[in-house]
Amino acid sequence: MAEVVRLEDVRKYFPGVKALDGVTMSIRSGEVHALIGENGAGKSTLVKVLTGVHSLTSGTVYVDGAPVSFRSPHDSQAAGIAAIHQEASMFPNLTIVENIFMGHHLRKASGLLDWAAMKTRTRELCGRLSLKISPDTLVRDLSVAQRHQIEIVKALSIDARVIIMDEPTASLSLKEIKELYELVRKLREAGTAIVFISHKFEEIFEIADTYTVLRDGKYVGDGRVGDVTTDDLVRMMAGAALDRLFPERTPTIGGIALRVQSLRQAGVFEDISFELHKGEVLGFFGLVGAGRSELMQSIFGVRGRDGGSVFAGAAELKALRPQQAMAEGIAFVPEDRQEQGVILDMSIVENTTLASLKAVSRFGFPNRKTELATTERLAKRFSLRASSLRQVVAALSGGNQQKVVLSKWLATEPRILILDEPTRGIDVGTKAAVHSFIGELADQGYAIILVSSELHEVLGMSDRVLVMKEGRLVAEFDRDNAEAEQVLGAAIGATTAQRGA
Amino acid sequence: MSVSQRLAKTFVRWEAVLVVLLVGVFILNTSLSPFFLRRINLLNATYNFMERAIMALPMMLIIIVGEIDISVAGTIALSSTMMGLAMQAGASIPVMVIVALGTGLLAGMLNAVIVLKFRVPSIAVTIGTMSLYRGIAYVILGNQAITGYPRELATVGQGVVGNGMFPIPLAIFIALAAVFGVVLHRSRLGRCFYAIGNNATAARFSGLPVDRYKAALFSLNGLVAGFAAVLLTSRILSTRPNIATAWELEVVTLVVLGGVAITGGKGSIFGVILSVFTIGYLRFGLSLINVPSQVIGIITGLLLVGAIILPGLFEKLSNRMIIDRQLIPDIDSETTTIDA
Amino acid sequence: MEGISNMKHGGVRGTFLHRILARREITLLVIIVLLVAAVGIRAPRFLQPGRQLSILNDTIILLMLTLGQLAVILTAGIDLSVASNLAFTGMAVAMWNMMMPGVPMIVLVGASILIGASLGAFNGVMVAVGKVPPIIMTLGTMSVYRGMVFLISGGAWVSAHQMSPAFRGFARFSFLGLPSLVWIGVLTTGLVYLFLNHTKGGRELYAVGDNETAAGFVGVSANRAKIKAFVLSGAIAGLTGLLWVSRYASAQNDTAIGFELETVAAAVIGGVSIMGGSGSVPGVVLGAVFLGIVKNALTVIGVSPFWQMAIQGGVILIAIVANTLVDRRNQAKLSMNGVSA
Amino acid sequence: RAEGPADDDTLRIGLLVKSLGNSFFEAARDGAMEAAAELGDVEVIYQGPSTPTAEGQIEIIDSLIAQGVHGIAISSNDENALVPAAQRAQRAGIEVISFDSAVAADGRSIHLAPSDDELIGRSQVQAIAEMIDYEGQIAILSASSTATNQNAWIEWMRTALEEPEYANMELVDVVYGDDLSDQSYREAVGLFNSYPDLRGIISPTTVGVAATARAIQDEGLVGQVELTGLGLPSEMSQYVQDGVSQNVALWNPIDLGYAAIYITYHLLRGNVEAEAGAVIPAGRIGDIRVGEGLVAVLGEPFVFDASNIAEFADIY
Ligand SMILES: Nc1ncnc2c1ncn2[C@@H]1O[C@H](COP(=O)(O)OP(=O)(O)OP(=O)(O)O)[C@@H](O)[C@H]1O
Ligand SMILES: Nc1ncnc2c1ncn2[C@@H]1O[C@H](COP(=O)(O)OP(=O)(O)OP(=O)(O)O)[C@@H](O)[C@H]1O
Ligand SMILES: [Mg+2]
Ligand SMILES: [Mg+2]
Repeated sequence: MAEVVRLEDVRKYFPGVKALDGVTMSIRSGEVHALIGENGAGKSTLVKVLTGVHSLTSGTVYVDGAPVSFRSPHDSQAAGIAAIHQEASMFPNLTIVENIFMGHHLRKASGLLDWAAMKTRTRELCGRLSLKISPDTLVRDLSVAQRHQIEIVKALSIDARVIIMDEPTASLSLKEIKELYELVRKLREAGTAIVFISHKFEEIFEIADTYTVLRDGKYVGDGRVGDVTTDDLVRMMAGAALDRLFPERTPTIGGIALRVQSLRQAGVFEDISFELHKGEVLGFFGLVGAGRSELMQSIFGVRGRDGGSVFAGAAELKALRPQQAMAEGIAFVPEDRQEQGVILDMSIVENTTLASLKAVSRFGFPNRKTELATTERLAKRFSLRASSLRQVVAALSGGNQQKVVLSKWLATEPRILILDEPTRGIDVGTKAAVHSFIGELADQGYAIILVSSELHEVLGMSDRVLVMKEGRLVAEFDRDNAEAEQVLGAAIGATTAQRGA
Repeated sequence: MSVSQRLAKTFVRWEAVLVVLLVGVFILNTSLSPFFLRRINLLNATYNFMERAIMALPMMLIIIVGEIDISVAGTIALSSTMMGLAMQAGASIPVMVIVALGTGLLAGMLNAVIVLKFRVPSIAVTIGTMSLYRGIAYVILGNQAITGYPRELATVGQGVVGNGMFPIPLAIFIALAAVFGVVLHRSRLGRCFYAIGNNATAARFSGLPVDRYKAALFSLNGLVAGFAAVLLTSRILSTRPNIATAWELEVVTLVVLGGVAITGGKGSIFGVILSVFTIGYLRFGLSLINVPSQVIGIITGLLLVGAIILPGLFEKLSNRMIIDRQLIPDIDSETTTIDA
Repeated sequence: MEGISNMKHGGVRGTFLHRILARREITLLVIIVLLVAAVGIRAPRFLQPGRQLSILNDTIILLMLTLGQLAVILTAGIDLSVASNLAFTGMAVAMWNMMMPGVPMIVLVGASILIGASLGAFNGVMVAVGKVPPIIMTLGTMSVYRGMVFLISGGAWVSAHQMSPAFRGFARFSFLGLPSLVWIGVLTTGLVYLFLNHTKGGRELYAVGDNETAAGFVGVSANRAKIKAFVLSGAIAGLTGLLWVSRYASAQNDTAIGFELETVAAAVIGGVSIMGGSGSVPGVVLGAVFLGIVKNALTVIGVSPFWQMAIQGGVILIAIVANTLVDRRNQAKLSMNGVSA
Repeated sequence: RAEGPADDDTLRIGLLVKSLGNSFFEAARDGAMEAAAELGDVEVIYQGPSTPTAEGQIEIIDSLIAQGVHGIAISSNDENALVPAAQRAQRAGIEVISFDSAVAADGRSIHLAPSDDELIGRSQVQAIAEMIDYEGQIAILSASSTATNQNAWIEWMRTALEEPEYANMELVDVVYGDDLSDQSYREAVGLFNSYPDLRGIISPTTVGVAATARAIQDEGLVGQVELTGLGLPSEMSQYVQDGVSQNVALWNPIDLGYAAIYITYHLLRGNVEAEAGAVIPAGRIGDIRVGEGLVAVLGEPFVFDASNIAEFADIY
């Protein structure tokens, strides 16, 4: 198959960080090329270099064998390269048409914009993905999955020969992931080159043809996916082998830690009742948009509710009082890391102690030594990768940011942990660490709710699984009889209608 | 972080720039006017900008949590009016002060309620209440002025500490600045303010009572505006509805020149203190050599803009130096601001 | 009558009626009609076409400035220097006319746009390249430009008898029954509408204000968009400077002082999001007209002058809150995550 | 009270006006400079805030104290608010007088009024009455509602209107244009709207009278609504010649500044005492008599009409 893009000894240095430090890679048409590496290995940076967002420090990019230099995203678009970035890269207040054509609007002979043509083209492209949304819909009214689909339409709209997807499935549900795979395969058949970035190995083995592994910004190896095993890849990524993904444990279930009774928020979730026991890991599975996050936010008290009650032990938790939930030992790791989890411009230390400031303070004044000690302890536990604990969190890679959020909540010494997608976007090594850590905590008698859209994770970690669909609890499985097909079946149900309207 | 980077960072610290500016202002003024560097003049000049300086303290906190209050000057006018009404009704000085503080507090609380309950951007709300508060003062006073304040009231705004020559307003400012500084930089509360200003959602998800803190800060801002009204009234011993006209933008200028990010989450008390004295003494010095007020306006305006551009240039230069040392041929300017 | 991107709720949800009611512009229109009716009952003369025209005449300058303000706010900025720019440009062209009465008006029009645009460009370049936050930059130039008026005029005014008849008559010669001021306002509104909704450059202002990172990903230069917005705002301010001094036949040092916050208020009332990325020309027109009517109505129905400021403040507050509540209803689904503290 | 200046000192006198950038005060400054040149041993420091506020004037008074001027002549934005600062100046041995717009008696020695308040009020009413044949509705368009001198004149106008000869005239409204063109213009149009039968407007403020003239012209009401007021000839010349206003009155700001310097000078040199009945020689103007309350009056307002206004338009 023909080589479309080739990178040779590409380097990208930021002040104090060598994000890319000699990467060589070959991207061929009609191939799905997996780009893998730990958090902070430089994958997203590579995407930005290829799309002209960042300029190169040194090295050469070849397109069709000729060296090119991308001064701006326009150049790379002109060369037929499109990307779906890891960060939110849409315009929420603009319509679908605009999101697709921003940067390369269609114009009439007069120079004015040709809205009719753009709408027609949008409908046509959406048709190719069998999407039925009005082109005039504002993106802020779309679901997460729909937004991803629009991003792909956007890539199609410039007739891209290379489409780069930076963790496209991180916030998609299984059904949508399947649809995405279909689409990727279709594109591959049409001769498009796909670069696929993911931390999920099942995914890589299912969809990718070739791979390149990065470590610390350096090229480590490449080859055909068929020739390697998970263990090989993990060894290349981390420089060492990984024991296992899910910890072995023998749960001892204790008394009731959390009781939710007929909790409801109109149009979001209805009639939710369940109990959580000490020492238990309770998995929550469902499709994206099933309302799990909203439910957890309501339990924790950062979202209102229209009825029902929540008890932690004997105490009833009131709506919109997270302080009360925290006083009862509840910790909540939210799903949206950048929006809800970290304070990007504050240091690792300040982020880590934010939820437990009282504990590290005397007379209302935080003690810097205590803070540093607490942070150091937690950073070690999660093997946080940072040049200094005084570094701002914004300078960390996504996965390392997630570790900071976990540290923050662990510092509150909780008894009940609500984890909403705790391993989203983090690499295998860290994922395993998080898993074993969840296991440890449960064994110590903590009560844990694990919300995850990754079926393997839910099944591998949970003592009991609750399935939500369209805002309601629809099924419950014990560890012993939780089979993948049944759990998934319950989540999808007979109808697969979208919540909303 | 390398040593050179650390050095560069310290060097371009905003406060460092302001210290340079302040020293520059002193040198310039001293060379231009023989009257500038007299202790009595330096002290007396402060009477004229202490109300605004004091207002800059709570405004700093409001801006750090990502909000703004444009209604302060209107609040001062209203508080002074109420204070005058109290005086006319025969109230004693302490009662007058309480009335002024209470009026300011209520005005601040109304701002808080509208901003937080209806979730309207505070700049929009306080543009409205700016007219509302001053408008109420006009409704009450019409074309009348309130005069005849007791002479003793003058002590607060015009007096000196003990028998010396240290102005009472200046002493109050220093004391308040110390309190605000400790709260902002050393206390748990201050840490929370920074967190809220940087990312209010994440702060709320971390269990911080974001709305309660913001409400408290708007109320505090009103309360301090009430206090500034007491100082101003005591200084001029009369009240008209148009007092403190256009002070809102002057107070905001003090805060942002002090290095407080208008987008919230960044800034220090030292910066604000330095900016208060830089602007105050710059204006005083220039008026000593009788530069027309409009030209003083031009100079302070340029100072504001220059003080922001220069450190940015320094930073870019020093980053370039660091990169050069690492033998990197090219650096992308857009991405170097990650820790700015 | 408006561009595709402003079809806020043209999406999947809601009945037709619901969609109509949910439009901010409609809410504002209803408020305006109610206001006019209420004032009309109190003072029937207010409803005569002639009076409406004079209100329009009085609102045009605010409207034009707010359109410039819209462009800047769309990019998540703010321009507090518009009034000072207006005063400076007005003084500059008035002095030119005073010294060389023979220079044709068309040259002065061009000059006013050019001078205003340069002052705007200075703001824009410093904001874009110098990375000065817009509110600080324009807070600075607000006093700088205002001070420059004093510098060039030496503190003196240019008054009617020093202006050529063409200059004095420029803002009010009548064409098809409407004064030129109104025509220029309508033309400007149309051009800004065309720019914002039907050109690439205009749409990029929305993109940059909505999500600057994403704009970078698709090759939209945030810097260029910001400079464009400030230049537009400056050019309009310059043109209104000429119109202002011609209309009042007097160029003074404190021309339009304090007007900058009024333009922000009109924009916010018109539904422009102060956070950038959202706002429409029709909204701004209604916002400015609303403020204009309030100001005029108060003088017409004989409200005591001492009540005017308070009432204005109260009405601005009510309009802003009402506007937000309507929008809230639309966003109710997105609930607390988005709108929270 | 500290010692006065020595005989051989050059006297430094601050001329503190309401705001810089106002043609009226620019003219007063010219007069002050003229007086200084005549006297020889006087240096005039012309200062004012950029916007007309009392706070800005206080700041300048403090700077004048710090630089040790000998005298200050003030046209005040707020008669009471300036008193504490003016007293500080007096305690520092500085001679403080006010001109044009007074500082309250506690804060100055002599006040030089441009004219007599009563005289101004009455002559304005008389002027408009003649224009409208003593019959019909009239209104007043003032500057800011807090301006002391404006309010005094308006009170006298009300008093005058009680007289039998004005029985057929009705004062329907007093509005305020804040000395801003657009605001004054809008208020004028508001008056036309509210009072369709309005016959005349008195606008005793330079900005207001010019803006009102413009509004009358724009609305096509020339001849229907008459206008008089206190206006600068340079500002009003066009409108008087166009017939929008038959006449406006004003004193001469140049003389005002000129006399203010003379008065301060003689007080400083000890040539006269600040007391009622004192007579102060003021160069080309002649003698100025200090009256009750230490108020000296410059003279009668001068009336500008089509026959003479062009001639003054180039002067102030
Ligand atoms: N703009 C920037 N300025 C400075 N450093 C940066 C910048 N962007 C990325 N980095 C650093 O470059 C390195 C690579 O980051 P990158 O985002 O490419 O990692 P990644 O492989 O995509 O990780 P993840 O799997 O967590 O998304 C990290 O150490 C990161 O902190
Ligand atoms: N129909 C829809 N219209 C608009 N937004 C939607 C819709 N469905 C879901 N969303 C948004 O998508 C996001 C994910 O939905 P939600 O949090 O309810 O699902 P979840 O079950 O928690 O899934 P996950 O945790 O996997 O994201 C939420 O921010 C929600 O507001
Ligand atoms: Mg990444
Ligand atoms: Mg979720």
